[in-house]
Amino acid sequence: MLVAAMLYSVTIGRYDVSLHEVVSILWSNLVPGSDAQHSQIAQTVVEKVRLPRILAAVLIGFGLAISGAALQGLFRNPLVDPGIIGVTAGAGFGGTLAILLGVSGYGLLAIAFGFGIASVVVVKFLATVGGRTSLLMLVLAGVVVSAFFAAAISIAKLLADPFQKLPAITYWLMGSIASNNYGDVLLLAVAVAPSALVIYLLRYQINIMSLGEERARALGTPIATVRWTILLASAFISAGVVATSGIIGWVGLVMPHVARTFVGADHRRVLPATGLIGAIYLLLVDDIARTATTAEIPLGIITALIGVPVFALILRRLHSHGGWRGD
Amino acid sequence: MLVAAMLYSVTIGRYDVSLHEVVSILWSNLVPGSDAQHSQIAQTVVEKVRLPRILAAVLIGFGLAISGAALQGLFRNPLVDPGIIGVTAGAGFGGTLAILLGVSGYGLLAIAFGFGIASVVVVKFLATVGGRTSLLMLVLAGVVVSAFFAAAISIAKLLADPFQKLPAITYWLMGSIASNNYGDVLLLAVAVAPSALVIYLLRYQINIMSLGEERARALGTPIATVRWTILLASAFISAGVVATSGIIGWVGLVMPHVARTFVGADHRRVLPATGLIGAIYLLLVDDIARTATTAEIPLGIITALIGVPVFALILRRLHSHGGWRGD
Amino acid sequence: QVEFKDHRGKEIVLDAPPQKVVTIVRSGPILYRAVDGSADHIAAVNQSFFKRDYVAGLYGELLPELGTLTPTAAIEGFVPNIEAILEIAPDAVIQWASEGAEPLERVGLNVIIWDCCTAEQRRDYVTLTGHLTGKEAHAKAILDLQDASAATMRETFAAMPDADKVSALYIDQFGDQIRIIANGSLDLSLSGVTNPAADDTGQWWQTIDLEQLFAWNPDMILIPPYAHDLTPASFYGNALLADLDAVKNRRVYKIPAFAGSPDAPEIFLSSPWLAAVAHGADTVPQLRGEIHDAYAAIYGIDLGAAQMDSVLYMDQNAASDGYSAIFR
Amino acid sequence: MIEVEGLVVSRGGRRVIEGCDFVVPKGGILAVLGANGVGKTTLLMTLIGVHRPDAGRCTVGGRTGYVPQLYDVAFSYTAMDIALMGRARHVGLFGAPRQRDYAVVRRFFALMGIADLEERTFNTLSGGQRQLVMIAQALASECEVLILDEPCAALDYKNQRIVIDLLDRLSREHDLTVVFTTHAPQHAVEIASDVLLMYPSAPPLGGARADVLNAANLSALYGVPIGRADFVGREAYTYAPLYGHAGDTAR
Amino acid sequence: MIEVEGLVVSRGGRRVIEGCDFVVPKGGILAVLGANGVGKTTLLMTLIGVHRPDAGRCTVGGRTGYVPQLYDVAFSYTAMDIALMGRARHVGLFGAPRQRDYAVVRRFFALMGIADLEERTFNTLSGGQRQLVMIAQALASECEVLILDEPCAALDYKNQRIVIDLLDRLSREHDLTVVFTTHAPQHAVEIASDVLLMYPSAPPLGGARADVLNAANLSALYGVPIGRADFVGREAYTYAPLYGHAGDTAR
Ligand SMILES: Nc1ncnc2c1ncn2[C@@H]1O[C@H](COP(=O)(O)OP(=O)(O)OP(=O)(O)O)[C@@H](O)[C@H]1O
Ligand SMILES: Nc1ncnc2c1ncn2[C@@H]1O[C@H](COP(=O)(O)OP(=O)(O)OP(=O)(O)O)[C@@H](O)[C@H]1O
Ligand SMILES: [Mg+2]
Ligand SMILES: [Mg+2]
Repeated sequence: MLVAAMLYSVTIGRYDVSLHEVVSILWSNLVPGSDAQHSQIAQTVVEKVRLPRILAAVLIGFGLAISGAALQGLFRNPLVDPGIIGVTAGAGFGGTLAILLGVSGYGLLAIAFGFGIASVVVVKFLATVGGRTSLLMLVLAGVVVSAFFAAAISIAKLLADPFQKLPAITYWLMGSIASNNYGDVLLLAVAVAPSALVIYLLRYQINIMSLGEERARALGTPIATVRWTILLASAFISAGVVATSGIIGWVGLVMPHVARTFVGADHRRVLPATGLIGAIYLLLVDDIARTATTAEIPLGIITALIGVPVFALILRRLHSHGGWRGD
Repeated sequence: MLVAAMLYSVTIGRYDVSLHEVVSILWSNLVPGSDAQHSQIAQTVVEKVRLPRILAAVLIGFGLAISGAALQGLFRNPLVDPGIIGVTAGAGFGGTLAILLGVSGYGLLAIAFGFGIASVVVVKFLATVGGRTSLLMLVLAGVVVSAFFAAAISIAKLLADPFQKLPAITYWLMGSIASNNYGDVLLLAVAVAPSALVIYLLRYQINIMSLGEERARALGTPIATVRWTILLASAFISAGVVATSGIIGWVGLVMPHVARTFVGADHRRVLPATGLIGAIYLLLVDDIARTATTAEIPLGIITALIGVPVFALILRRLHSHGGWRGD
Repeated sequence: QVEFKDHRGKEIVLDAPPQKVVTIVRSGPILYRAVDGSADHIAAVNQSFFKRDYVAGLYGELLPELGTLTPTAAIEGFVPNIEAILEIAPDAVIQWASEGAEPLERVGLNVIIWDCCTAEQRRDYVTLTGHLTGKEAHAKAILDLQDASAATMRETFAAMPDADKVSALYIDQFGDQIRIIANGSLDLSLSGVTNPAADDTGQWWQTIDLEQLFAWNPDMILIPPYAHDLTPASFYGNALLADLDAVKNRRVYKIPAFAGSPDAPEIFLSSPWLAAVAHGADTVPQLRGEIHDAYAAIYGIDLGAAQMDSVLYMDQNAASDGYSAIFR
Repeated sequence: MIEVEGLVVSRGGRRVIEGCDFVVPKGGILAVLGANGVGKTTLLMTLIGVHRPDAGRCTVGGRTGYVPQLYDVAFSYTAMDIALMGRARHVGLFGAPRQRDYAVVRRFFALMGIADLEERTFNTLSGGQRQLVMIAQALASECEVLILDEPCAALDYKNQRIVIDLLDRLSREHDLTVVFTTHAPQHAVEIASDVLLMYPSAPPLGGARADVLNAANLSALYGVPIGRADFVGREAYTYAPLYGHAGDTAR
Repeated sequence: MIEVEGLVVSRGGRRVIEGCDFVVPKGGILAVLGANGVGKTTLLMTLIGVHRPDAGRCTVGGRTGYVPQLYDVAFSYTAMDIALMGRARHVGLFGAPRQRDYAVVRRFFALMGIADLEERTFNTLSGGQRQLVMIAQALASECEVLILDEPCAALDYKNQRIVIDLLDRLSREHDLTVVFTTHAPQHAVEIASDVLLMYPSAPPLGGARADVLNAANLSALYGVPIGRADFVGREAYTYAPLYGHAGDTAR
């Protein structure tokens, strides 16, 4: 289903490329020297513009949704999203700073990514009192660090020149994969794929962690290891996403709930389901972003505008509480 | 302490007014005809500029903190803040729309306030399935509605002309009480004072609600009444705050935790304590905003920048979990 | 005695042209400098004024007095820093309509409201400043200059059939995002040009993706002068864009420095310049002279040849089709 | 008093209670006995109005108090805070507990021997201590009908005695109507006026204690042999410790 | 096997356990008895390493399993999901349960007579059913030392029998070392090899069951008269139902 959605996505966009041409373009990559049935521009559009952003959408949707589900399980709180640990705001600030300093391309990626990871380290430091880390402290530290970086972003915006850098920062922060190139996709893949895999491998441990710290300890789970592995993996995903594509909210918070209404609470099923749903969702949203108007609407906007009615419907339809204890 | 802080606040600002002059100004208001020991401009500064914003800061800090504490109790979730029920984003969108349409003054207040209240109604509608409202549904509906309005705000920003309205919208959303006049203070007072009073009066019911719905029902509490009263009161506070002063985050989320580290979990003590702490905090933050640099920094920024280190310290110092069950 | 109505229709009455003016409108200082002939009476401006090109680069050299203005008038954006302004005790404050006269009027200041952003309102800025400074004649001279230029251009291009018009896309960011100006303030019909991105939303900027650029495939690409990071060369050097007509035909141009702000009184020079790059120098002979005279008439500046080259970005545009020839 | 007639209750789509009838007079004490998962808690929750019955009538005359089986709170309230919440009906929507309310709670704390726990944080109490506080909360509500789910499950012998005696006394002296579930028939023997035996797939058997509570009925109810022992001159039921003898499924 | 020597444990600044010594040999069963709030749960939590002792040594030889007193989960897992989590040590950090793990859980579900609960959502189970599932979780971990906090508190007579018998059998046949707390001395009588009596302000008294468990000690322990009854040819302890007689503080 994901593959079908991806294939379909390749054929649509502002520049008309027929299905026939798309097949010809993809084919010519597999079989070098096969004669081309397509224009040069079509090839550029498909290979250099559409494919990277389709891959980016899938990776981002998958990564954010899976890390959201893992964190909600870990923190046993339905309001947790990948931004909770401060990475999103940290990486957002890094990116803002980079734009402000006139750095772009790989420099921007590196700075954003670095700040994202640094902010988790700060969160860990803040939350650890006397060698122990309570979940509440962790969450509050995340909130604190996020607020701090959000304020720092605002200051950076105040300092930015209002015609060039401010709009660039604003737009970048709203989330867009319009200009993603293969370099971005590579960074995304490196950030998301191993992290998502690690999170998936820890699926059963997440089940156990969701019973609470004391119970998990009694069952013999290496709590600290599991917790920090998941936090770090999520941090990598978020940092990668923000660095390449800005802040894309909502997916990581909501997709896990959607997945749970379908497959229940068990993270062995929730993680792949939410990843898939997140990927397809973001792909479709990006298709709309690409085709609806001449202007690119930032992903952050459409993802909410479309998600809201859909999600409200799903929630109301399946009014069972989908994996959370109802109270 | 609050009164002292308020008095002190009146004396500081870009324009030098001595304590002596302040007293003389305030005194001349109480005793008409007493001879003035102050310049006309000092009087203007104190009465028309400083007093309204000091009153606004106190009302906002008090209102947001108290409604945050009440909602955290109601939802039994430490991550809840007054924005959770969608009012903040709704009112924010209303204000943005007003600026976009060129409405200002009371028109803006009315539109922002109206959208804020309307969004709670939508949240209630979304969250109610078959006559019953679960807390999880309520929270998720709030998240959904907030996301929707946030997206709507972004769209409005895209459509705003970049020379005049976009900066106005951006600044307004960042939160500022710089230009608050007595009209704003009046609206704030009308929105905050009765709501805060109602919330305070419900302090014991909030204790009971925090035991969970089933237990509260068994104890004979009229759950629906209490819940919707608190939600509506919080909505009024948030709508009033956003309408007059833009989006001021952080206070409602964090001050309740600070208060709990001092007075424990009992909402009979938490509510007044958090209100007081919130009011003093916002007052001091506004003092800094007024005096720190030549250009005024939006409140939303300083509130986080200063709050972060302070809050981190408090949390680490009192590493007891301050009212929340530690886990 | 100064008496006039501002944009909200409020009667402004002052005993004399103000000695101290605070402008919270970002383009206020440049207009005031142009009409008043000096910056001596500008007591304070808002900080974001300094983020415009008027205090750096070429303009910093031409109008150095603007670089030393007091920046305390406003909080970021246009929110007045009321106590700081009271300290200055100005005779008048210029403010945007969207921000309103509050709280300035509450504390007894004279507030002149400017509204934004129709062409008519932009003309009014000059007139209003003329009334305020008492330099009404100079204000009228500036407007006459603009009108005369526009009339000439209209005469040349009014009858041009749509098919002969050249499509030009304004791109002011090309990096992590591609941002274009969809609905700018310049009347392109005066130059025989169309903007493929124009629509009826009134949205100034749009961010588009590469596909859309290919789909439009404009005849020319124009880079606004404030887009410091972008030069025609950055387009010519980008392999992704090699198939675009504007790139193939070397028709990417940096717009001259006089188009720095749509409010600036010399912005009208953009029309003849654009006509020249779109349809050749023949359509607008004597452009260098016209530019020189405009700066002299508006600001009293005598542009030297090197300064003129800077205004026209001769160096950056050197690689573009015919530019050197047109503007020699 | 409580009247239940033809009560049918479902949970999660399955019939849990099917045709239950009984009456508890004002001041009476009903003990509900039955195997795990037979529907005792469900019955109590229906009485207090948390579950809606599919059919039948269920009338509870007077204010009810309820003591749950498991308990845990999200905030660190003190034991006093928790018990004070029992005063909800007396305090009024906009009020807060006053001296009188504190006094009522303190009286019950004293009666139950937990006066020293007053200031303690509820979540740091031991299981038994929490159960006592929850019982105090229900008693503090000065309800007319008290419903308790396994009130003695976490209590030691002495505290069991205190609670059982207190219930007995309140029913006799203050006409408190009591319904409680228990897995120890002994508690029913001591204070119940009426007994309800609940079966997995048959309507419950209710009646006066003397008629219903006997070794044969209990053995049938639990599916293990229960014998009657005389102890210090009173009847006592205990199950036969047959381990090692009976044919348990082999491992 | 378990060795505890001079153990001192504090909770919230107060000494709860003071100078506790005992040894449970491999395959032994220790019953911990004591009044509410005396520190039983605290002792067990110290054994599994949740609380750190102030002083003394506490060695537990072998993998431990733990069954808590109260239990509740935030997600709606099935009973099978919950019990499967007991397999944590066998599954490995990056693994997930496989057929074998399911088989182990199913075997214990069958032994405990709760095979039909497998697919049920844990939070919809009755109190007793949850307790059985939690015991199954601990057993599924195939631990060498099993620590249970009031495992039978929510169980009916039949299920008590099943659990008690199972513990006994596992200790005899598989050398499982068991420590459990209980408020029913009867359970100790039936299977304990050793007994630890915990007192509020004196060091605990531990030893072989026959030496420690008698009517005098129990009466002192609970502060109520406990008598020994012979029942079906076996010893049984029950407390004297003295209500109405003793001098309770007046209401
Ligand atoms: N929400 C639900 N969905 C499905 N079944 C449920 C639900 N709630 C309870 N049940 C089932 O209903 C039956 C009755 O449960 P109840 O809690 O009333 O038992 P009980 O008699 O109190 O048992 P115990 O002695 O173990 O406390 C049980 O079999 C339980 O599994
Ligand atoms: N965090 C804490 N702070 C202060 N006191 C505590 C804390 N935790 C437990 N206690 C106290 O320690 C004592 C021992 O508690 P524990 O739970 O071990 O008792 P227990 O013997 O298991 O009782 P029960 O039979 O009621 O389960 C109790 O008096 C309890 O109130
Ligand atoms: Mg039950
Ligand atoms: Mg215990």
